[in-house]
Amino acid sequence: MDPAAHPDGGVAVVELADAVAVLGRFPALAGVDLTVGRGEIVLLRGPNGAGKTTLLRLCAGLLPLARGTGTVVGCDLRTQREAVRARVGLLGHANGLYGDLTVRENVEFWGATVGATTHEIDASLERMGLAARLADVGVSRLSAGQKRRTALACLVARRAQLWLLDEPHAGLDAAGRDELDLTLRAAVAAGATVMVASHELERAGSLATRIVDVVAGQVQEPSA
Amino acid sequence: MDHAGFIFASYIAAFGGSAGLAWYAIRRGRALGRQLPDEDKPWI
Amino acid sequence: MNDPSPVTGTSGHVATGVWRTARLIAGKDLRIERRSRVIVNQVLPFAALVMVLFAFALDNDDVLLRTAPGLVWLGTIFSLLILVQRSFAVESADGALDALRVAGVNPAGIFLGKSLALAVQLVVLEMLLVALAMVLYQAQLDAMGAVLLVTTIAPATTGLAFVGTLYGGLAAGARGRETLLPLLLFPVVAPVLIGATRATEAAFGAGSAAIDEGWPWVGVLLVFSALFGVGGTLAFGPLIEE
Amino acid sequence: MQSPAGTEAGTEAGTDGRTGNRTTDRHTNGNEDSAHVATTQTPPTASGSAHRAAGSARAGTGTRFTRVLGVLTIAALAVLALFALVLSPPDVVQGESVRILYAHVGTVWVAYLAFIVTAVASGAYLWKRTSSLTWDRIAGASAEIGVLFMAITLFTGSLWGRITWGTFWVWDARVTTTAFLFVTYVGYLAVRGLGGTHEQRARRSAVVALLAVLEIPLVHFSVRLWRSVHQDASVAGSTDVKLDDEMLFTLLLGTVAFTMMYVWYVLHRQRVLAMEDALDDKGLDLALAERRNEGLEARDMTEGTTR
Repeated sequence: MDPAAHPDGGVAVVELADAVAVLGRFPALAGVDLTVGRGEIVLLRGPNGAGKTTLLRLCAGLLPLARGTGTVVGCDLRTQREAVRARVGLLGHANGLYGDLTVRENVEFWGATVGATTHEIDASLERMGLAARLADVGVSRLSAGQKRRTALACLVARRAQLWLLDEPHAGLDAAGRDELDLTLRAAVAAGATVMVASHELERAGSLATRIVDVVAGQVQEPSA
Repeated sequence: MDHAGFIFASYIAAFGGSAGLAWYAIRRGRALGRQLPDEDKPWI
Repeated sequence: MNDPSPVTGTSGHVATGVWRTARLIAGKDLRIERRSRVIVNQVLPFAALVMVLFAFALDNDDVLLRTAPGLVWLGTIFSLLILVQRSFAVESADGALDALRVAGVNPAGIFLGKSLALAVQLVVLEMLLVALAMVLYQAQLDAMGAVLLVTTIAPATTGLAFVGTLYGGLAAGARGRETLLPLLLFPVVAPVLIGATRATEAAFGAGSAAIDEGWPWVGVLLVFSALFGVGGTLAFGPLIEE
Repeated sequence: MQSPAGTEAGTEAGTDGRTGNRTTDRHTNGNEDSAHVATTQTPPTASGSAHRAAGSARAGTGTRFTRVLGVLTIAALAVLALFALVLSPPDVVQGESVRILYAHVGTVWVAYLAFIVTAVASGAYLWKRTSSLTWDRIAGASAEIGVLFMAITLFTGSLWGRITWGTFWVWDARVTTTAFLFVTYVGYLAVRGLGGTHEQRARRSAVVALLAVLEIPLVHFSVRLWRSVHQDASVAGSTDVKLDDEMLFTLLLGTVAFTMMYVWYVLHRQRVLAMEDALDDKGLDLALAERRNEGLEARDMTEGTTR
């Protein structure tokens, strides 16, 4: 039923030690130490350009590790970036959906990139509350919140074990934000791990199980 | 000289083009060189 | 860290092969077209209009008959530009190309899939243009000519699709892509324009060209198609990688 | 002296944003301006190097080698002009128009040489063991001068063709291929200007350069086949030049002189491109330091209010 659940609760999903990531020559991450366990919802808090997006992209396997060590979903960030990419889902400012296709077709497409079965597709639609009314509606006709949910359903169908969300609340109205929070809680209940970068501190803070400050390319846990 | 116009036009294009390119490279090099420390100029 | 792959478990990710990815992408592109009908409703009429405009500009039945093959392929190449732009507008509208990259989808598969979808659309377009040439310009086609024409269209189409996808992917997301794409694309497709036009001349019997004169050009088209098929499969990854 | 100035810059950035500072950085040209940049915009961490930047007297991209080469090139071009326009005799068949060829052959040789170098340097960049941005810059510098010389070649060639064949343009395979090469490398330079990180630019343009290598023989072959079908490919062959020693010397001199010019340009331009990249990086360093300052101050402030 649930592809993302694995009987290995004790293992860290993200483990970074002194991780440095460079954009051009610019050390956007200047030595990050971070451990995230399964089932956590970690809120990354910090000013613009502190490195939140870069941290998410590093964890998605999109950037090479310039120094330090790191494993994400059990795969080494230096040697197994392809494997990391296939196992995590990054949701940035764009949703990565095809407006001319229906919700179901989008989810089927992204699921098929990892060989998901029809059963899994149905399950992911179900989980995001898209199965009944919205499945056969064209994506271009959805509201912003519904599009976000569809994008998240694609992450489920892709069997993403780690969800990396960059400002997921941006552009959503109040109802859309509530929907998103429910969605994330459901995903975590089903075995996923979530890292969220957000400005909506109150909103995301109530959602998060842990808050981490990102300052000038480094990570600090706020003293309790 | 027959066709003197065409011949001179050819040499003006060839020499003028080369000189223009060289002038551009030197001028740009000086402008940038002033803004950078010598460590960034390994040829010095 | 001690256990290298603990999270994968039994439902480990199936590494989908190049061909499966290609079929998936091509199917997705064609389905989007079937839904949106942008090409049927806009590009095909554009191509037909170009053929009519050629007739206005040349204004002479003999000239039209003789130049019909060239006009067919010129119309194809102009339309190719629009098709390629459409093909990548679909991907970049909501960051799907980025998402494909993030999802670790095989770039060779993306390249082949998008080329395949483009080729299918091009074939439809070319058939329309040939039919129009026969109706509007009185081009003739006998049985042997038809065989030659089909043999020409196959490699010419795949060649155009490969080159179009390759440079379309490069220009996608760049500033000024509308002007950059023709600058990159048109010089490269010149051999296809020359080769396909000569072969089509032979097939139409235009300008007293014999059927035999067409076959060497099919060879040129095959070489072009093969080179850019292989080159594109190898180069597409580095081109779209960040 | 340095440190308070640096803090000031940091505070300014906190309110004003750093893009403004980077733009001023770009626009500075004069000496006093660069000194201004060094003192007011230097963050504490980079103060040492910037101090030297302000005091640097060695501007420009010349070395003793390129200066000697430059003087020799000018001399060679002057001698070329003397021989080509005055000393060498007119051709028996072509008459005076052969003089155009002394400039034409040298530039076309350099243009093709430049594109070969671009292709090889691009390959060297893409090959992991030799990968270095220097190769990318050599490829770019080489393509620039190649495009210019290709344009000169097409111009002089069409003038020569007008005199010899009575027409500015013939659809000869060589001529057509040259024209396509020209357009292709204009496209290559456009791809170099697309933006992104240095590595992005280098990889993209290197792939395009190698694809061009694939394209050119195909264009050449198909044009040749096309003209042979039409049976008039022999225009170029009908006007062979009978070279005496003096003419041969002038031709060689032209080739050597323009090749020297090519080497000189690529050496200089490659350094200019390196400085452009370095300046880009410098801008980023400044931005980073400012940003860190900004971050630290922001944290001090929040901690100050909460405690």
